[in-house]
Amino acid sequence: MAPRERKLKAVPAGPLVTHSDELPLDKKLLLQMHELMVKTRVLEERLIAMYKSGHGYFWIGGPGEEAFNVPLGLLIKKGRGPAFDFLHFHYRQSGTLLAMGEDPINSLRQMKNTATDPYSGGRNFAGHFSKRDWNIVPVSSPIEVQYAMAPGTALVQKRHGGDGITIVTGGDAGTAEGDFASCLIWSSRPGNELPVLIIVTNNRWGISTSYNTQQSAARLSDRGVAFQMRTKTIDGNDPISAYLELKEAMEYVRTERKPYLVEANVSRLFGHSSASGANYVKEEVDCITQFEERLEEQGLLSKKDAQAVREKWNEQIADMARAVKDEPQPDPATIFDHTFASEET
Amino acid sequence: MAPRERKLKAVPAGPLVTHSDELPLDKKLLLQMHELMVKTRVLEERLIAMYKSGHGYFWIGGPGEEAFNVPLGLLIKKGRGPAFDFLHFHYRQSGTLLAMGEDPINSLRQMKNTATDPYSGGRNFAGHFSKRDWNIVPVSSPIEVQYAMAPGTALVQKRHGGDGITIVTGGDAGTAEGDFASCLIWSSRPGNELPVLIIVTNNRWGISTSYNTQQSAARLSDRGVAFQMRTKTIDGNDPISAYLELKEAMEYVRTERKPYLVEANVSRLFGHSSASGANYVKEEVDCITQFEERLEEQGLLSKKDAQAVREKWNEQIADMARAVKDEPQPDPATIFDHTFASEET
Amino acid sequence: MANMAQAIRMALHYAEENLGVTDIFGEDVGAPLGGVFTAIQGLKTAWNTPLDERGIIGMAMGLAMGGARPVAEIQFCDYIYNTIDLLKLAGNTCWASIGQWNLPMVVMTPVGSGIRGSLYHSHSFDATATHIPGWKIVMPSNPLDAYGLMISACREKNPVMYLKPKALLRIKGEAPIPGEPGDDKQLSKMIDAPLGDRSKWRAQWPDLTAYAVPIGKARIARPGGQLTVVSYGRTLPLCVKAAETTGLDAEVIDLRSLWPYDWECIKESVKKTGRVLYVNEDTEVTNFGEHLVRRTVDELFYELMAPPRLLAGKFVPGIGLADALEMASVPQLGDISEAMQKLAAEAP
Amino acid sequence: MANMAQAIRMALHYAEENLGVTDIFGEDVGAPLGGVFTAIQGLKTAWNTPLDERGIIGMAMGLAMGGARPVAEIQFCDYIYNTIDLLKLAGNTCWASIGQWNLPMVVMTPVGSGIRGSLYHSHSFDATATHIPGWKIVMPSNPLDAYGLMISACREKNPVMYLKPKALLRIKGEAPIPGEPGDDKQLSKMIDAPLGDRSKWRAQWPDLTAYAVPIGKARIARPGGQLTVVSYGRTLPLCVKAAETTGLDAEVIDLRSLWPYDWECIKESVKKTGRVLYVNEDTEVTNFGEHLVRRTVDELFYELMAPPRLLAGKFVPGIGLADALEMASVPQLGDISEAMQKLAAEAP
Ligand SMILES: Cc1ncc(C[n+]2csc(CCOP(=O)(O)OP(=O)(O)O)c2C)c(N)n1
Ligand SMILES: Cc1ncc(C[n+]2csc(CCOP(=O)(O)OP(=O)(O)O)c2C)c(N)n1
Ligand SMILES: [Mg+2]
Ligand SMILES: [Mg+2]
Repeated sequence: MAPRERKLKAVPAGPLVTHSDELPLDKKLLLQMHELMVKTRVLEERLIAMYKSGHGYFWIGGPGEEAFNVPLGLLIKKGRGPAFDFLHFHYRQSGTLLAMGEDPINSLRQMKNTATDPYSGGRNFAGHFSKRDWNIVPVSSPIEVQYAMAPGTALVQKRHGGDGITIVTGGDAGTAEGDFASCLIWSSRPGNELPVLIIVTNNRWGISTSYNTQQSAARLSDRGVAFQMRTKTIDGNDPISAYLELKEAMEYVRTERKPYLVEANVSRLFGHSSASGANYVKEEVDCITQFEERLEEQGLLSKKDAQAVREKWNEQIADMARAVKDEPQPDPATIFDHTFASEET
Repeated sequence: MAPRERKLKAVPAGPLVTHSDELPLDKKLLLQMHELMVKTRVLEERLIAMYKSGHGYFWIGGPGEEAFNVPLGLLIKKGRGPAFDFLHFHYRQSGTLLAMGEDPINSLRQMKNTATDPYSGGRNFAGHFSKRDWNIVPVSSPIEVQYAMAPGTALVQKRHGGDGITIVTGGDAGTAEGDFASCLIWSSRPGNELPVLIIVTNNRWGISTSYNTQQSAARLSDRGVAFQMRTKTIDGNDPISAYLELKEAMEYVRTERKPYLVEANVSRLFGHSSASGANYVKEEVDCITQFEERLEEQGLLSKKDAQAVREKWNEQIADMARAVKDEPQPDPATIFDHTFASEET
Repeated sequence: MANMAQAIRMALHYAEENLGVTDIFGEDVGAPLGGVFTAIQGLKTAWNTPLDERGIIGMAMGLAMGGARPVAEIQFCDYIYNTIDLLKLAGNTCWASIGQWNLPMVVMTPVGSGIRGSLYHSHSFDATATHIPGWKIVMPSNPLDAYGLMISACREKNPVMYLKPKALLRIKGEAPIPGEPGDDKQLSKMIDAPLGDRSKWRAQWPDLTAYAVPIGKARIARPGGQLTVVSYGRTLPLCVKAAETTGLDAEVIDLRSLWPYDWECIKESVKKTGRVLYVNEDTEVTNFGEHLVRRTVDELFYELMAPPRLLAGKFVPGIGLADALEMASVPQLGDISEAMQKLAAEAP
Repeated sequence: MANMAQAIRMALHYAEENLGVTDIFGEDVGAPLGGVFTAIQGLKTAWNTPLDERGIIGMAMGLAMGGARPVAEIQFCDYIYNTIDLLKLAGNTCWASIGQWNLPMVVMTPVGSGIRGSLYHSHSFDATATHIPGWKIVMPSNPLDAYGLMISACREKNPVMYLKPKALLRIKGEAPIPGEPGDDKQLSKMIDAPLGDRSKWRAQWPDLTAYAVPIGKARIARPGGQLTVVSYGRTLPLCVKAAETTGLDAEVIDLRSLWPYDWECIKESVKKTGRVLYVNEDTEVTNFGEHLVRRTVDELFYELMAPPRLLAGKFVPGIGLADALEMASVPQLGDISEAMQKLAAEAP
């Protein structure tokens, strides 16, 4: 007599893709991913160093998420307008930008809030990207608002046709905001499903508050199930699995024009931000160390090679930091500029 | 290799409790429920008539939900303070109040916005109850805000001990607001689960917009599954199943001190409100007609008996309406009263 | 003549056909209802949304970012207050991205009292809206302005908040919308959805033309030399009427645009009269009229013959349902007449 | 002397022990962090919430309805703007239920500029808060007032918005909190959480006493006769300093309570000086200072020797990160001195 009760069996979070011995991606791509991961890490370390030496007021960024963010960037269809992917990003997305081909010097500029910062002209924090030519909408500090906007660009893309999709990313703690639920609802309206790849990077922290103490969903991706949405939880610390899983999910969204919810388990390697010290956390998986070990095991990269990659970027980014030092600060007379779009925009 | 994807099998919404031939509740209760349902309907019809004849500016209420609201009212632990149930109600809850023993004349007073209206002193719309002695917190027009507040009273009750619970009700369309998701999250914090009975009355409409066009959840109760919450969808048009299901759910919440999400499928028998005409809708199931047929089948109530009940309440409530006619309107000089609680409150 | 709801509908039709408007959406905005005030009936790009104001504003922002041209509705401004952060974000997106991203989007929402709407269908939004940088804000007081302001709003590159005074939506205008047929019955037959089954109904649109009221331009609703009265929305016609019935030689300015607003027009008038009354119905503490008072004393202090006055809504938590409560809470004709008389008579 | 963060912490401890405060909660408010500004460290009823501001305000309202006495924190006021509807609801619940339900709840949130917080850690909230009826609103400018206002807030039967000027949270006071040990190092050892592992740390609270600053009562921070300066929060000490450095005989009033506010105190001063400058850092359009200007011209027009002035934040969509941008956007010492000098010198 009692109505059926439903329970999803709780599945422990964590790596769900098992490693086979042979790497399922070709060497060139693997090494490219490795280099981009290292380049990202070096950039973030430089940003932290700048903060610590007084060349910036605040740092926040993505060290620990490289294994996820880099494949994401490589898989994005980059360009301007609805034929290309629209990107509503979290503030930890440097790896994605670099994988897309962005010049790291611009992050340094934003860190130093120079007038030359192309994202915000020295107005916004580090990691708050904006690049219209690549459909990167402005990263903004309020948590989760990007999830409320993402269905809008996706609707334009659905109408436009083609295979451009909308990608939205955010953290685990932020899914407690209603905007995450709004995104699920608006993306899955019956008959009006939208091509959105809804991503949550779960590092199991919101500043000092652990996921386990605040949210009962064993897998955050389960939030999509009631909406008849495809969902999965993946190991975001492994660039190979991240690449394959994202590829599959993106292909689905690109062709089916329907939403897909991906939760990626990742690390937070330097704490939340400069406000919490920005020091390396030994207890978390370091995706670069882990990937380098694996590449070495497979004979694809030696310790020396890895070291060389790191040194190369260390040098190049240090040069950039020096170059940025003398760039001008914004003129106080400009505070009203761009309050409204000019007629020529 | 691909991570497990999860799908809940879509279950068609609708009655899930099968009718056995014998009624599983005793006759006295059945007849009591019937009378309260009729009394509620008569009250709502009177309110509509008042609106239509210019004795009120706006009508909204619960005709069509009697089979759910009456059992709910009968099962509530009524009183003041955390030992008793806290009630965060939707604006269609007249049946629940009458089942709790409320005098229908107060609804007439609120309809006519008299100074004697005990809920709001002529300030608020019909159906916007508030009764501190019974822990009925003020019904307010903004959809879904009650779901954000409900965990608060439940937390007080959890600490207080005993078996008082919090009950929150709202409509199907409103679950698209983030506050519904907030309620699920805050009620199920690991180790801090709260005694909340979370109810959605699904009439498949939000004003003129049908549920099917806006939300993809086959069962709204599935929204709770990811949060490891007990859930069910019940037939809210059958007072017997509603009574049994609510009893079971309430017992769980009272004893386990954990949340339970119940979706009740109900009818909307006079449209959304006076703004949409407030006329009887023939296409929807009328829970009273259906229940009377069943009681008659079982030899528990004749057509004549049913007619007598209706006439009795028609008369009594018509008398009340006459009495209310001459009650005073609020004094304009009082507009600032109760902006702040006085020191003696 | 068309009423304001019809005028807005016609402007939206014009904007769909000629200004690239792609989406008119909100709760109950699509068929069959066409909006709770009928202002969106028969429009081809209109669609219904989930009951989620944050989702609606977010959708508008996303559409605008994607290159569409959305007009979003919040069913009553009373329900916009959980979206203020998104409105602020929409207002700072161009600025934060140093001009990379602009958001051509219109948000329209019914405001104000006048329908016995009780606590939650009587709110005003002008105080809150004018405190949000990066938005243009308009509020018509008659059908022709409603039409012309909507045309301008739909041409804007920036977010525009279009406030619809709900008490005036059913009031017919005194000037025709360019293109509307002379006969009101005919207009109604053409563009008002029929009662009952509407599934086969299509609007027959008159041949409309592009009449635009520029954003930022006030209108002198009634010229005068004795005192200046500045208002907008529901209270504007009451100010005109108060001038007529009191017989005062009041110059009544219909602000129409709240941001940017036509300071030149106000200034010129106050310089002439030396007395100014600002009238609106939002609650009176931290009220936009107080900004106008401040600007007045900032720039015109020494030309004033009396203090600039504000008549606004009482600072109460809500507007009560009972007639007497509503009347006592927001300015009515009598209050305005009285305030004008007092101001005209004021001597140190 | 205690700094403001310590003072708030001590008041909250006092309130937990003596005033029935049951819950101090918000994002990162519980152990181990104790709030992003350390103001909640070591408190026994403090707990962490989901990242959901609407949930936080809703929880506070529910707790208050249930008979608890909550103090909720919104981590930065920049993130309170999706809850304005709930704040309005909290403010009208007593009124709407004709006094049946009152909500004894405190919401505290850091406000204002001064930490190079860029767009989203620099907001002010006084304009928005003062437009919401049914709330009491306070904002201290020194540790002792911070202590005394929190005590009063935790005794209130009504919702209280407690605005914490973030630029002042680490500034030590000039007067001791009643009960604090004379030695700052000792105080820190007793009540500041240690760096590193805090799992076994417990605060050692000094023996505090009930020092209350009544809500609605201003403080004359500096007496004077030449002009009146009214401010609160971050800009208050700057106004005092400006008076000192310019050598003007300015009377500086620390409003402390924004609602209800101490009009008698302002009035008395303005009657004496004939000149008044209002200073705050919220954006200047539809700003609470404009309300004060309006009240001033409403009641004191004929006693004024110069127009009442407002110095507030520029009407820009955000405060830019770069030093020069922040300095140019909100009032700094130099701006205040200049405004005071101008006002003192103003002659028709
Ligand atoms: C609406 C809002 N509330 C609070 C904050 C302050 N805040 C910044 S980051 C953060 C934690 C975010 O955690 P999560 O979503 O898991 O992302 P993560 O930083 O872990 O990547 C908080 C509370 C904010 N930026 N926006
Ligand atoms: C926040 C908010 N948005 C919009 C409205 C206007 N409104 C009143 S009732 C309603 C539909 C509610 O539908 P549902 O939640 O299904 O409840 P039902 O009326 O069907 O019981 C709407 C949109 C409102 N009251 N509050
Ligand atoms: Mg996280
Ligand atoms: Mg419904």
